[in-house]
Amino acid sequence: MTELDAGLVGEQIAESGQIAEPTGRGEIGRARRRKEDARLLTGHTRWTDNLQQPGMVQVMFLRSPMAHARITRVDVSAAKELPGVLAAFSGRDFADEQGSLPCAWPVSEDIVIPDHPPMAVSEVRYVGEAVACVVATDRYRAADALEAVEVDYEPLPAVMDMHDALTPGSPKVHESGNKAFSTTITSGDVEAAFRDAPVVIDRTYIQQRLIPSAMEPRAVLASTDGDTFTLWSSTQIPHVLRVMLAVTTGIPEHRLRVIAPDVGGGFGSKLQVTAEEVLCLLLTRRLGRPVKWSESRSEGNLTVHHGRDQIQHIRLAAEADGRIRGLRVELLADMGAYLMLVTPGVPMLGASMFNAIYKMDAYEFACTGVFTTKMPTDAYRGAGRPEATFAIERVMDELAAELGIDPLEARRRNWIRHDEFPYTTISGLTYDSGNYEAATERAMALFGYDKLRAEQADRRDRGDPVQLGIGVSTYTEMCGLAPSRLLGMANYGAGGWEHGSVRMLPTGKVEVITGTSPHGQGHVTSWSQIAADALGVPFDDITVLHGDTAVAHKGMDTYGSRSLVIGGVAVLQACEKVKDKARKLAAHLLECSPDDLEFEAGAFKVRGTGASKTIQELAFAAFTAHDLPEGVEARLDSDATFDPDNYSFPHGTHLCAVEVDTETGMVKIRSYVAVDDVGKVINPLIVEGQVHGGIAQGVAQALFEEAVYDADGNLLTATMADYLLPSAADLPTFTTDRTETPSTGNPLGVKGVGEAGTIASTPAVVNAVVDALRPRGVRDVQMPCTPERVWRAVQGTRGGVRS
Amino acid sequence: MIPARFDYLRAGSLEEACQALAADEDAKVIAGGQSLLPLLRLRLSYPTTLVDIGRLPGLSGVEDRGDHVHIGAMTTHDEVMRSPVVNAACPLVAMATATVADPAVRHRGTFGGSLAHGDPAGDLPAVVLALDGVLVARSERGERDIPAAEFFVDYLESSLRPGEILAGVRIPKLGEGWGYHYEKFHRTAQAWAIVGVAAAVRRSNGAIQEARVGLTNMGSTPLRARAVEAALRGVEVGEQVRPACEAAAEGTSPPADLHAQPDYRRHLAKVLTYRAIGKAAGAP
Amino acid sequence: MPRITITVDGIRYEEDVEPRLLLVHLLRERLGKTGTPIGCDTSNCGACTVMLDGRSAKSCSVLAVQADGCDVVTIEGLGADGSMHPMQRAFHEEHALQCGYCTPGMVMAAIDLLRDDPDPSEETIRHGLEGNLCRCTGYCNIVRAVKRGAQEMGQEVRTS
Amino acid sequence: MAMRFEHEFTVPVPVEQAWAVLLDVERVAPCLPGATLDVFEGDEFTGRMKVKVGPITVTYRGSARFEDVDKDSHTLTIKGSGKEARGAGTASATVKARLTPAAGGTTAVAVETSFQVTGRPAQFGRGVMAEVGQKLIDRFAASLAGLLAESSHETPLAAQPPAATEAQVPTPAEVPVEAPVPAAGAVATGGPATPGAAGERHLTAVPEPEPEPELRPAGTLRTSRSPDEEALDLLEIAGAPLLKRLAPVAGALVALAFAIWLIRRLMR
Repeated sequence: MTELDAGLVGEQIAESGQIAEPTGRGEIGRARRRKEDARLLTGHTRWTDNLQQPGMVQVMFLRSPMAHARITRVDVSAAKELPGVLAAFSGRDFADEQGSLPCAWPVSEDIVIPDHPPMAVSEVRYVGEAVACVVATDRYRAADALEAVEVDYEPLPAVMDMHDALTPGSPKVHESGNKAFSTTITSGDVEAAFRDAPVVIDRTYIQQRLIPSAMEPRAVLASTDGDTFTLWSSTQIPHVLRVMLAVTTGIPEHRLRVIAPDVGGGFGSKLQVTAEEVLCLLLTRRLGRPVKWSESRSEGNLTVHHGRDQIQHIRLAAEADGRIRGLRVELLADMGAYLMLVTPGVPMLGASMFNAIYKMDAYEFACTGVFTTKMPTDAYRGAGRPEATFAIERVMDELAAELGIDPLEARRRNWIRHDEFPYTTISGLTYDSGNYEAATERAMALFGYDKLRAEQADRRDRGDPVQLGIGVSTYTEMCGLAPSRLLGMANYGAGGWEHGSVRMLPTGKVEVITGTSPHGQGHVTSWSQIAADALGVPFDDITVLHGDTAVAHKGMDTYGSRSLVIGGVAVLQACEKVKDKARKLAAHLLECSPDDLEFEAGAFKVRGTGASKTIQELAFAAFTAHDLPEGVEARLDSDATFDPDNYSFPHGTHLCAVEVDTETGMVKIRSYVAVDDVGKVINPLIVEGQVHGGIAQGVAQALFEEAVYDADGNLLTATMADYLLPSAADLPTFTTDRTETPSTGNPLGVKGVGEAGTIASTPAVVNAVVDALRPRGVRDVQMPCTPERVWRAVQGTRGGVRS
Repeated sequence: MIPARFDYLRAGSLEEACQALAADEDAKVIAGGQSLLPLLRLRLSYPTTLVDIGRLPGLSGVEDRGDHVHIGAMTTHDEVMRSPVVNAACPLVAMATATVADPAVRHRGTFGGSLAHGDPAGDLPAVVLALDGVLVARSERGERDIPAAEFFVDYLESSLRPGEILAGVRIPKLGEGWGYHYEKFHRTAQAWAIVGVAAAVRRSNGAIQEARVGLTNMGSTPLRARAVEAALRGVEVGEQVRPACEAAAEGTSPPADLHAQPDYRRHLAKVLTYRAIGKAAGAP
Repeated sequence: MPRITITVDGIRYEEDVEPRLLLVHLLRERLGKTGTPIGCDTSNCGACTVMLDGRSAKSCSVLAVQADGCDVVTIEGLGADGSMHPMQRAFHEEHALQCGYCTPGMVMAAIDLLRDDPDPSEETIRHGLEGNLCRCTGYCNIVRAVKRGAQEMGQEVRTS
Repeated sequence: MAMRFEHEFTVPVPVEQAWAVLLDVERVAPCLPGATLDVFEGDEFTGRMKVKVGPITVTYRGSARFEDVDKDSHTLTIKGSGKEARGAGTASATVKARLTPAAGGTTAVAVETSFQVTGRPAQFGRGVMAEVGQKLIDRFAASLAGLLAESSHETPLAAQPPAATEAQVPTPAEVPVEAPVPAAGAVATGGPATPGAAGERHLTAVPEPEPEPELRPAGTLRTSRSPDEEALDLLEIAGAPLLKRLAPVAGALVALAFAIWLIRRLMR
């Protein structure tokens, strides 16, 4: 430090002891405890609902009790008279300025994107749609005033069933009809594949509707100073939201700042441009006061977009030895009442994943999006890929059963061998790397596969009322969304990049700014590890800023397991640019050529001499700027935008053993083993946590969760008392391990892990349930595999399908 | 969600509480509030006044009174399940109480509150019914004993009259030779029982001398499976128990709801009764 | 409006409250104790769990008037002298939180269950946490953390 | 949530006499537990209904009217609908009654009731409203049976409470008729302590047949064209005026459609 040529300020900094010594590599791959935790563990949180503003008022929305109705009258006058009430509005009051909630994914030529007013004006199309709002000094007054709003409805027929909806003469959700879009993808000669096929498996599976249920309910706070607007929202996508809100409300983008403060989970449910976000902005514009909305859980179950909800007709043609000839998939996908941000795209995300890890000669995918009078569906953890993986992995088990071979053997005969990568699949994707054999072998060993099979045989022989079932899921998924070059080829402009920047502070501390927007994933920790290794600065000297469009000005946010694969790499590249700048400065200060310098352990060293400059010294030198070379700016700060060439393809093998009580139908998970290959790992602790949570959500789809509407369109699972989320007491410990086949598509070799567990686990569990009961003639149990459904399957009646 | 407005009276005495309830049919007692608060928050309940009996002296605690155990209405679930007296003299109550909701709810929720709520899916009504408990109602006019068989009138309705408050419950001691089990069947740990079976069995010389069976969520009130009780008398523990339990659903009218259809509940009642009897009888 | 006296994280407050005011809203909106979040309206999720006179309670299902005279400890009041409670440290060490929304309630429930069983089995832990929902972790690391926290709390007792 | 119930019973009065009572709204309305009649004009009457089950209370305000009154066949239909007095939910009901002369100067009465509930009370899996509806209709039928039978006793009208509250509604056991026999499958509200008396739970969640919807112009609809146009249309849909300038940005956002390239390629 003594060499620092510094002024007074510089001396103070230098003497402050703040400037750390550089460190070597070794952060990547280390099980660092998270930087995020301390705040969250001590209650120093910034959930949107925690935020207060001077003069803040609370809005509540009155929601339609009718699934489908014409609004004939809304009278808010009585509500306005109540104490503490500032204003009350109906949809008509916003009709001229509220625009339409956007759908950013027109997936086909024939798509119909109906007008979607944030607050219903003339017609409601699902239970929960906002029809009026009340703004009051606090939420208690607002809740009271909501009761004084009068709404008259003229009921219209609910449209609940997708098959019925497509039947000619069905009541219509929208004037244009109930078909949102249809699309077909064909590759290879499907007819030939099925013609004279020795084995054809033909199944229909129901992907039930799910409620994402992030633990933090949504909340929005909007404020304005009359000129600029700030919106805090519990969102995954502050950047996308900012543009979309500017477009929707007419507030110029440069006067709108969007902040995602602490966000309590999303799982896709906060990948949305919501009615409440738009309306809070309009309200603050109209009232000139900060307006907050805090969702209640029962409100959220009605109005946070739902997930899944598909009917999957899948047919597989195979040779007598089990080798797959071809695959045909026909989907009906329930859109709900409107197309929201990526609603129609969700089933299409699975379009190229039904063929999964298997080789085949022909593939056909057809999908019809259907309007119903329900809450719109949209992204939920995995979005399209869990559905596809479920169908193919279920059918692979059926194929094995048909042939009388072990389900793993059926997969071995068809999967892409590790020496065949990179491999271009029938659906046109190129898988860069993978080793299905290795993951499967490891999983079988951890699981004790042969021993469990022996126990299963024994229980079958003994006629034990508690039968053992073993379920297999050898999955892959497509993540790291998405390569802009390929989007450009399809004439869709940019879209898949991510931004990262690095600010070198005078004291040698580092601010990393990322365009990703974490809400539990631990980006602050992982990005710190990446930057620490790249720059050679201590892990603790790095902070990561995110989730505020005024701080992280560019970004495409967090969803689709993209953050590390795209955003993490962008941070790495920004670090490289910092080093490029630092190298020039170091060469200047050390009076050598940049080529004579090698960067090691956070310092540039002149080859063959002891002279060196640490990155911190260089940051300080750039700050003082007393002695900069010609053409070098007084900063090392850099930014980078990374855009991959391809998706990444994590994979793995999940094995699940269940005990099925054939007398009651109760399913209990006996053991669960997951061996995932997510490429290189930045922080194994975080990766394991993502896998655990993902498995839990996938298991929950298999066994517990279902959003149920009655025939009139009332949601019967509006509270957590009826929408059953598993607690610690309902889940087992998961055994996890990894194999590591680096991705070839990015310099970190990473693949993404956010959705893997969810994608893999659902079919593993259901396969296990069916496997337990197959000797009794059961070949399917509809999800969730409730005790009643399992019991009925055993009884051979409704709820299960027997062969 | 936010409760609607109501007045609040923290009763200084049971008499004051009874008066307040007698004066206003829309007044409502609050004990621990663990069933009531969610209803208030969802605005499914609009009491004019909440009469808080949570701090009244003498309503809380467990006492061994010779031939019976007295459980004060305001005794929390947590206190009940830990009570040495309950565990020794009427362990079935402790077993079932330990399955109510979750620990935090059990710290606040009360024994009397759960019974007065009269939810047929609640775990305790069937237990008190099976044990022939006597519910002690207090009003301005004094005390009234209500046998459990007459207490549960309908879905969420008890035979408490306006102005009456459940003050305590007497659980008769069954004496030596009895075994107990509460078999709760639910989809997740937090969920309501799809069906629950409370069983008490007296066994001697390898045979069942007497059995009591209470059913949870098999009708609009908790029910006794009298036919099973009759069929089990004198049955040797073993093969003969199962056929006797086939009568478990006799006379029930189980609800159809999101979580189960009536025929499945009937089936479960039989299976779970068999299991509960087996465990209560100490069968392997 | 009833006046209540309540001690929260060691500080005594006197507040006039509407009878219908929920304890959790008193904490969050009157007293600024936003460390305790709200996750549902049916007392299922447990995010709002606090210690009420030493035992865990769901503060969304308690009226403020019912807590009159009571002692409340929230996640904000757990640590002493600026350091975390052993259970908080254990959650950190075992990566038992992701988004962190359920964490305050989960930590409270964890501490509560150790009161009954200072050395709990996995099954005891899982059942002790049945009233607290987490959507991120799949509970595996939470169970580990509670075990670890139990050990550390036990050691603290022994060494103090 | 839709429910349908059927009740059949016989009353010991001639059909014309029963028919006359049935048309007397002021006497029939109170048979519905918790119902209060406010105004009665022509065929239409307005009133309130307080549904109370334990701590749960829902009060509806609404109106009902006679429809399809056929004195020859002794059939009538009452249609009613209401809104929660304090919430957003609604309830609607259709009661079809048919009187048939039976042996010995008695009358067979068939009542078919269907009703629909929306809003918070309908948003529960445990079937709160099913419980409520069942009980409500059972009591209505029982009280109606009592009322129709009572007419044979020439009880003065004043004996009927003008607005029976729930507590005052006689239970079937108290109804002075010989046999308000529940139809096969229907259940009487017997004392729960005698569950053996209860028959099969008669509850059907059937969607009501709905009239054909009238077609009317709804929201703006569009079909997509070229990708470029789509980008612009996205902005149009978003509905803001200053979009031309923003088009390139929004075009970029359309690229959220990250898999489209693939789909397009495969579609060819």
